[in-house]
Amino acid sequence: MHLKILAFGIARDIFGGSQTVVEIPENATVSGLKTQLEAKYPRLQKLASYMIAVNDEYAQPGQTLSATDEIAIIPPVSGG
Amino acid sequence: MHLKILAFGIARDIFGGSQTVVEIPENATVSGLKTQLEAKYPRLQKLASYMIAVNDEYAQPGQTLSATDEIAIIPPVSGG
Amino acid sequence: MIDIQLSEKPLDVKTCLDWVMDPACGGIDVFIGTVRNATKGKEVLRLEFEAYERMAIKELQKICENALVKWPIHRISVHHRTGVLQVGEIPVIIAVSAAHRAAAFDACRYLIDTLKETVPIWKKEVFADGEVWVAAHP
Amino acid sequence: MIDIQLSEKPLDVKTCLDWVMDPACGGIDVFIGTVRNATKGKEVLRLEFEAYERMAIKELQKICENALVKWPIHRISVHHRTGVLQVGEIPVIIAVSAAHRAAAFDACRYLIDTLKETVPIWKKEVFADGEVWVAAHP
Repeated sequence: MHLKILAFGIARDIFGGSQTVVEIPENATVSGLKTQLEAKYPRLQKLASYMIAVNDEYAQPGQTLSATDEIAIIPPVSGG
Repeated sequence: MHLKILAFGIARDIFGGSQTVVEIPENATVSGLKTQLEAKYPRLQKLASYMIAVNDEYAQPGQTLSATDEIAIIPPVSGG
Repeated sequence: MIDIQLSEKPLDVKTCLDWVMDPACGGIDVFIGTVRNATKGKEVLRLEFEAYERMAIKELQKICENALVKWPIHRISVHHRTGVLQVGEIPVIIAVSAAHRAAAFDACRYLIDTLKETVPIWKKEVFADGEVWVAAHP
Repeated sequence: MIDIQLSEKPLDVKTCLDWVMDPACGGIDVFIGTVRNATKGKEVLRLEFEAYERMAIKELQKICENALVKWPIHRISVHHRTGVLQVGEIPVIIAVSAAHRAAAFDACRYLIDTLKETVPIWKKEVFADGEVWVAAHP
């Protein structure tokens, strides 16, 4: 399936835009997505950390993804 | 010597005015003043505590007093 | 830098904030006391504050100087009201600016805690059926 | 009671204070973030804030609800700025009212500490010779 991934902060710089699209097997997990993103964008591995959010909530590594989810990459936050 | 004692808060109510005058031996101490004040105004003994200030500073019990000092009775403070 | 005021007129938060703001600061912590409508379940009509003014200013100056020694903070503003205050009015404002927020929080809390212990200011609570000097009796 | 706002326009402390004030409250603690002119000794020209807005509001709502469970506080107002901020401008205001001050201080500090850890908002520091997303790299 195609997944659209929203990007913010430094992830937007790394993706070169506010979103990217990845092709990933049905029932892929958050971990699987991270592996694929890091292959496509090796600079992600240099971040202090990053999370994946699914439908506006931080997601667990084993959580499965669906094409209808709103998925975002959350680099280290720095609000306040 | 005569000492004028300024009063604030509940001490003003106890003295019945914003000051009182006591007659006390030369070189009397803060402790001696407290004893005399408590004899004259027994309600002072019911307070949670009270301090004597001399020239705008909290005074120690053994400190001696002079007629030219500005002396005040400081009942428990409750600002803020 | 320390700004201390005792005033019979209503206090203004913005005045304190403008005073402590500083381009080298990353955070400001402000404590604002307000007159509550009840104490121990009993309705409060108003508060009356009285200060031994010269000594109060001297004690406030001391605790502000202590705070500047204890924490890496930039500026402190302490304004305290005297006279009659209605419910919702502001008896005290303490604003502290610092490069980093932890120092601002710690110093602000120290200042209000110590003010309430040592500064010669007294507060009378007035109820429908009487009045009481706060903290006077055990 | 919780008031959360993300805004591209300058934040106003009085708006937050008016919202948290309550006749049952004896104290308000307010944290105000300000843009510092330097970080690690290097001059900062401006900051740029970006938020994942819907998620940021959801996370802010969660931490405010946690604070209301953990401490006896009355009202919380959290306003966070987005966009470009100059030195001296205010990225965040957090105001907490409570009957007693300890809860207001503790909750306010928890809120800013947790906001900085979990809420999806990002800040870029812009210097004369470059720019950096804060906290992005180890």
